Amino acid sequence: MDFDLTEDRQMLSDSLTRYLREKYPFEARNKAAYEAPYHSQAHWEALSELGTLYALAPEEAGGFGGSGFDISVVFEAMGGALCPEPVLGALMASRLLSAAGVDQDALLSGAEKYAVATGEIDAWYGLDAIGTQAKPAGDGYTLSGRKSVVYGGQAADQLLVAAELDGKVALFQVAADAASVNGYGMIDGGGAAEVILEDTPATLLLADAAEALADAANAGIVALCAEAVGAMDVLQQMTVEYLRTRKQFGVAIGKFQALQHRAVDMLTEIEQARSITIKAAAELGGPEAARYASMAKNLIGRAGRLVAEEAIQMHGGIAMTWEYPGSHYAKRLVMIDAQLGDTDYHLSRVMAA
Amino acid sequence: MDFDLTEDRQMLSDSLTRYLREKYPFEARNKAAYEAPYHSQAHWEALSELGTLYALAPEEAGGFGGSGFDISVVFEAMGGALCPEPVLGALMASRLLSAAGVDQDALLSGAEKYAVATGEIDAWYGLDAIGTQAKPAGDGYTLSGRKSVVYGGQAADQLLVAAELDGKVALFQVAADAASVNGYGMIDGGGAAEVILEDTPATLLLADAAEALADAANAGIVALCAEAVGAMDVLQQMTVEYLRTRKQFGVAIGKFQALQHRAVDMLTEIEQARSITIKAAAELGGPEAARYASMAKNLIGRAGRLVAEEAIQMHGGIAMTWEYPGSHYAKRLVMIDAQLGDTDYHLSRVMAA
Amino acid sequence: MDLSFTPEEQAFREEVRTFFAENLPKEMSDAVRAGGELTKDIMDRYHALLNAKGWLASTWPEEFGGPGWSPVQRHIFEEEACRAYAPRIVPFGLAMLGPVLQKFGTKAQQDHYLPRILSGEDWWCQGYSEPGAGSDLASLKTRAVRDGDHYVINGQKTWTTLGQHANWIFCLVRTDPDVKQQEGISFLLVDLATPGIEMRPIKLIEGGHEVNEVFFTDVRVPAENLVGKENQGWTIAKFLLTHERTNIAGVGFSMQSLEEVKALARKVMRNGRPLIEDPLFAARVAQVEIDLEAMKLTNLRMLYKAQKQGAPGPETSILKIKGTVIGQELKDLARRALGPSAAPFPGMLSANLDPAPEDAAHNAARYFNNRKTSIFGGSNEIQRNILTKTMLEL
Amino acid sequence: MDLSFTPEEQAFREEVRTFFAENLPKEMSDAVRAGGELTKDIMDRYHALLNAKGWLASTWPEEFGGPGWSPVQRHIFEEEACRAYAPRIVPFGLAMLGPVLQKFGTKAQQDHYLPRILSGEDWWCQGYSEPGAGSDLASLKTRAVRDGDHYVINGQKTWTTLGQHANWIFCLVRTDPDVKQQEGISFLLVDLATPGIEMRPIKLIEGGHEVNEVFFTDVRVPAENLVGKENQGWTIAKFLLTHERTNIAGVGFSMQSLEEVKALARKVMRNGRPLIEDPLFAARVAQVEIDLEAMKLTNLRMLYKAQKQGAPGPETSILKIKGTVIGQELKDLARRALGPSAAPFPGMLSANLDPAPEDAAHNAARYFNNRKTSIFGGSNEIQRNILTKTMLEL
Repeated sequence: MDFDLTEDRQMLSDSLTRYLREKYPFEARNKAAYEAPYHSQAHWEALSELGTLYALAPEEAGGFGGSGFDISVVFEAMGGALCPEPVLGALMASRLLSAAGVDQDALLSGAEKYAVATGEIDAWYGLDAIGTQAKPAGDGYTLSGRKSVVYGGQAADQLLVAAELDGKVALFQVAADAASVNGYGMIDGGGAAEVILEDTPATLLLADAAEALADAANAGIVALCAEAVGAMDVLQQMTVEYLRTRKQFGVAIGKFQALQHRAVDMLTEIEQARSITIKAAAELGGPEAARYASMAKNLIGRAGRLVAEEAIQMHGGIAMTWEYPGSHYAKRLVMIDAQLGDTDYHLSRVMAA
Repeated sequence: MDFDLTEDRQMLSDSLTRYLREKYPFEARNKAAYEAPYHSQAHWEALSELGTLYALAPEEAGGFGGSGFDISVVFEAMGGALCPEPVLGALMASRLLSAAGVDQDALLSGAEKYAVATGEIDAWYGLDAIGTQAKPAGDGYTLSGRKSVVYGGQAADQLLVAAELDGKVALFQVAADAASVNGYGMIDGGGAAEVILEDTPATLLLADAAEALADAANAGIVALCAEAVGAMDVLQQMTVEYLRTRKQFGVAIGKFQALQHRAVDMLTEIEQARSITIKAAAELGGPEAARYASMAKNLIGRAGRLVAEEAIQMHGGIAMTWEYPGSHYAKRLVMIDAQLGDTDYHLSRVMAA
Repeated sequence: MDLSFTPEEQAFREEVRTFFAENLPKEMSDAVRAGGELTKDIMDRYHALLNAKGWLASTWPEEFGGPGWSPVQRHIFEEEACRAYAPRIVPFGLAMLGPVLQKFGTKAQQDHYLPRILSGEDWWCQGYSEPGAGSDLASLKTRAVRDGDHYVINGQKTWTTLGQHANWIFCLVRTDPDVKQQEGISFLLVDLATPGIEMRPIKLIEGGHEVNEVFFTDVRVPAENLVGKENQGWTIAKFLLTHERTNIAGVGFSMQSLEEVKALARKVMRNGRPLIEDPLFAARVAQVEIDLEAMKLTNLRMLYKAQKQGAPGPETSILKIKGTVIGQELKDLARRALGPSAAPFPGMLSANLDPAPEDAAHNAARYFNNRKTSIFGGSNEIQRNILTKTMLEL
Repeated sequence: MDLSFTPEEQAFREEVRTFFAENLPKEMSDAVRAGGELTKDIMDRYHALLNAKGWLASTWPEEFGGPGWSPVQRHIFEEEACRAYAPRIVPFGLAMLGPVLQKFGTKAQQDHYLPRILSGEDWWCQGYSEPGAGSDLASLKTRAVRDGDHYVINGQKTWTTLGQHANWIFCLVRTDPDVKQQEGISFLLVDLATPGIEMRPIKLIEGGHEVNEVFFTDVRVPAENLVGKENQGWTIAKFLLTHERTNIAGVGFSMQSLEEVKALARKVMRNGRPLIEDPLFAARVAQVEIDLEAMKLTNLRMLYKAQKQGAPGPETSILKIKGTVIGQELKDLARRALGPSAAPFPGMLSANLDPAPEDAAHNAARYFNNRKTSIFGGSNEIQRNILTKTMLEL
């Protein structure tokens, strides 16, 4: 049993954290997060050069990491800075390309940005009701359908698309400029796209992609949970600092016991969130990966909302403003619940198991 | 719109409350509640003489009340004193006898005690899975089956039993001494019985009793909700009084803001519980009775647990003792949830509507 | 004990319902349904519509141009307005300043200002909170110094809602710094066109412009703009804060939200079935529906008590706490129901591209914006402190 | 980062599991499963069983007869003991007094008392709390006055768990009333056979006899029974309260409860179907299962930290708070699952008449009894105060 980071991971964590703090401070983050193309190409390249993407893939795929703990280290650092770069798409695409046995040098170097397009308006979280259809066409295939809220889609060069083929969910690669990609910004920063496919040419990667997509989702969930933990830590610190300094009725509001106890309850849930994320990271790739991913995403959904709402409430009006960084942390923590399955979706999966 | 009690109901409330406080104080209550026959015949008779039972039935049935507000007045007073007398069975039986058009003088005078036996081990709350069977036998019927946790059954002279007849749920009257009635005490005081029926002679009251049983259950739910409101008021008052007087670290613990705010949240939920009980009482007998009864029982289940647990926690050890009356209020408030459908059962009914 | 409304009240409800059905322009109710910020034009025209009917100033006595409604009638009006998806009445002139002038103002002030509120000529905003004085309002620092027949104001106000539309502001200012905090405060009316005033927008968490900061630099205000006596402002402030609390539970708005959530949950799909068939989501909806049903009664009970006693009591803090919690829970469900389609920044996508159903594109923004309700108007923590003192006597 | 146990630890787990499988009498595990109070006989025999194996005093160093386990080994032992439905080890002598004597006792005290704890010759109970000194332990009033080579004790202790089985009690007493509260307290060992001591049962909410009051009237205790120095008792008290907190989260017991709840929900019927198929109940179970899964890791993380630092830190208060909440939630589910069959007073009905399944008849009693866990050992409010000071530094 060892709950310390390895030296390599600690170095990665430190260098990422330092970069984000020094080179990508909050004003720059907000500019990138809320103005098209909803990320910063320069920061994307710099983060790539730091090895961020290589850390997400195992050696056999050309990376130097790829375990659950490599993923959580990267995303916890990103969460602490609310980094809007589309690294989640790269992670999930890397898992899928590995499963397909396809070279991913361009992905890991950051030269090409990938987004994973599975969700549809009537099929957000599962694969059962996917409506996008694949048809053979010449040597390859064409796809028709609509993929909704494709995170990172607004900036992607390549899209990995789940579509039905011969009664199974298959995985295809589509060049972003071959599809109708309608990008937009998100309320919590970063971007996504509505992707309209109409007989769009596509390359088949996996004819039966259910398992690979499940693995990619599990990895994505570990990433989102770690991101949330990073964000919760920062928001908790901001809140405690505010409690120490803000005065009402002549005393620091942190002296009011009702607020103290609620701040302790936040702390407790954050520790629980950290724990379940560690567990999900440890199980990633194993037979119980989906179960622990679901547990983690459920707990993160609850804890994220609690921390966001309590942080706003204890700050009072200031945390209701765009100018105060805490408000953006709160938004991210609430909205992260809707990515890759929300609290209730994952609770249902745990119930069914 | 008028939220005041009528003069008659106010008088009934006052006389009941005064009787229970002066003649049936807590030591007497505990003795009656926890020693066989788990109520007090003398107090039963005295309460009957006060008109308690007549208040539960309408004039056409020989009573002088019978509306939802008559019921809630009686049971709120009983809840405030944790009165263990089997009045609930009388109320529900009175509704059923009215539906059957049967004379109920012996019930309303208190001369005969009634219990309503619907629940079974595999069918606690609904009527769908009732296993007790009725068979014609001579001029009448016999019943076979087991009725479980029949509240007040340990003291009853007459049992009204739900049993299957010709594919419908029918209602029968059984003389208690004709059945195997195994009485016992309850963890929150009062008594119940396991009733074993083996070709037990019975009189048919209603061949299709579903509607009458639903009405009796709705009335019973109004009663239980009002009882809980009465008990919550007292437990809240005890808690606030304790917060005022108990000192730790040199100050009254009621000066600690964390406890103050939790006591306010108790107060808030009690007001909500009072409101929904009024609503359920107002709708009793009408087309929406079941819906509002379910809403009330769900809210009462949640509020009762909250008030019970918070009262214990804020008192500390003292409320963990048998000697302290508050512990018995807490027990009643928790256990009342299991009578006539619990929080989840009634939430499901509201969801289904 | 009788929960029914009188025949007169029922008839009044019918009258209000008919009025909205016949007179509320569809573009107004559509704008309310869509959930974004309303334009000043819509709010102005809605006020004019009600004013023409004599229903604009629902809390004012008839002598000042109000309809002379009982609290129950006001409650019915509010319910029906919500039911019709009418805009909210902007409260600063009508619900706040109006009653203050009626109680504390001079005849001249009443004659001058009240008709201009009704006509829409004046749009008032509120200068109460300051950056350092939120929950602890009495610690406000904005100074007003008497200089001849003027007061000279220096300082800063914040959280001034819809100040961008206003031409007048009523302010609490410190006129005596040397006495106990509460005793040195005055209530002043200030024309926003006066030199030295700067209003700056505050962008809110969801990106909207609803509130403002107001900076005062040597702003000269005629002494006749003082309401009440000098240093009597705290009395007025307390009157204003406790006067109009009948709609504090926001029951009508929550009923609106509940209806929207249910309609949405029947429309959107999850795992191949309508969301409302998901027992976990359905349970969330049913749970808050029950709480809201109870809150309706709690609200009426306290309304009844206020009507009998002539004024709302401290127990109305319960309405504020539980009412905002219920409202926020409903906004949470409206956002949650959308899944990922709640996330696009509102207004960026054309309707055919927006993954959220029509009228739901603002659901996440509304959820975030709505967090304010447990903070402003006396935070829920302040309400708990009030109840601790008044109801629990701890 | 590595969550797996070492091969040695795995082997140890196997060893413990095998030991329980082969040696724990079925009547003991049956009694634990049944959920009622355990007899003194069962507890004595269980202690003897472990003592014979050398595993009784899990926290003691080898020099005093302990097994010399690491915190991780102790954790594994606790998990396996719960898994086997072994009784709990009675902590007063083994987990509390033993470490105190080892740190603060004289050689003579260690040589005399420690072996008698292991052998079961002495059953210790605890004289800490007083009627007026609960959370505020340092305000205790029981007086001990030096009189020659004796102390004379007068006062009252309460919440003395299993005192009815004990022959000795360790007490915090006030030996100097004239100094700061914490500085006038001493730690005394008292033979319960000494004249002037009266122990009275306290009946608990669910009807059980688990705790007692102890009255001291001119009780003469030899001065050699003082542990540590006079007026040094508060140091010992704090040591004792913070020393043994590895099992504070009660993870093993909660795992046991979760298993029981799931088994029960598969067995009992609701609306014609097994309760576990009711989505609302299943959601409650899954929710607490997730929290417990997280708590397992939180527990291990803090165990790991304590092992590295040599002592548990203040963050273990998190384990107390969340651990008790999870345990209580599980007891709530176990009661809730029974519906009305939870209500009969336990022990009144023969098994064939009891409407509750076997082993579940005590579920309501256990739920009520378990409310104590968030009160005793430093209430969850006190834990929040501790975390406020230490972790949040507010």
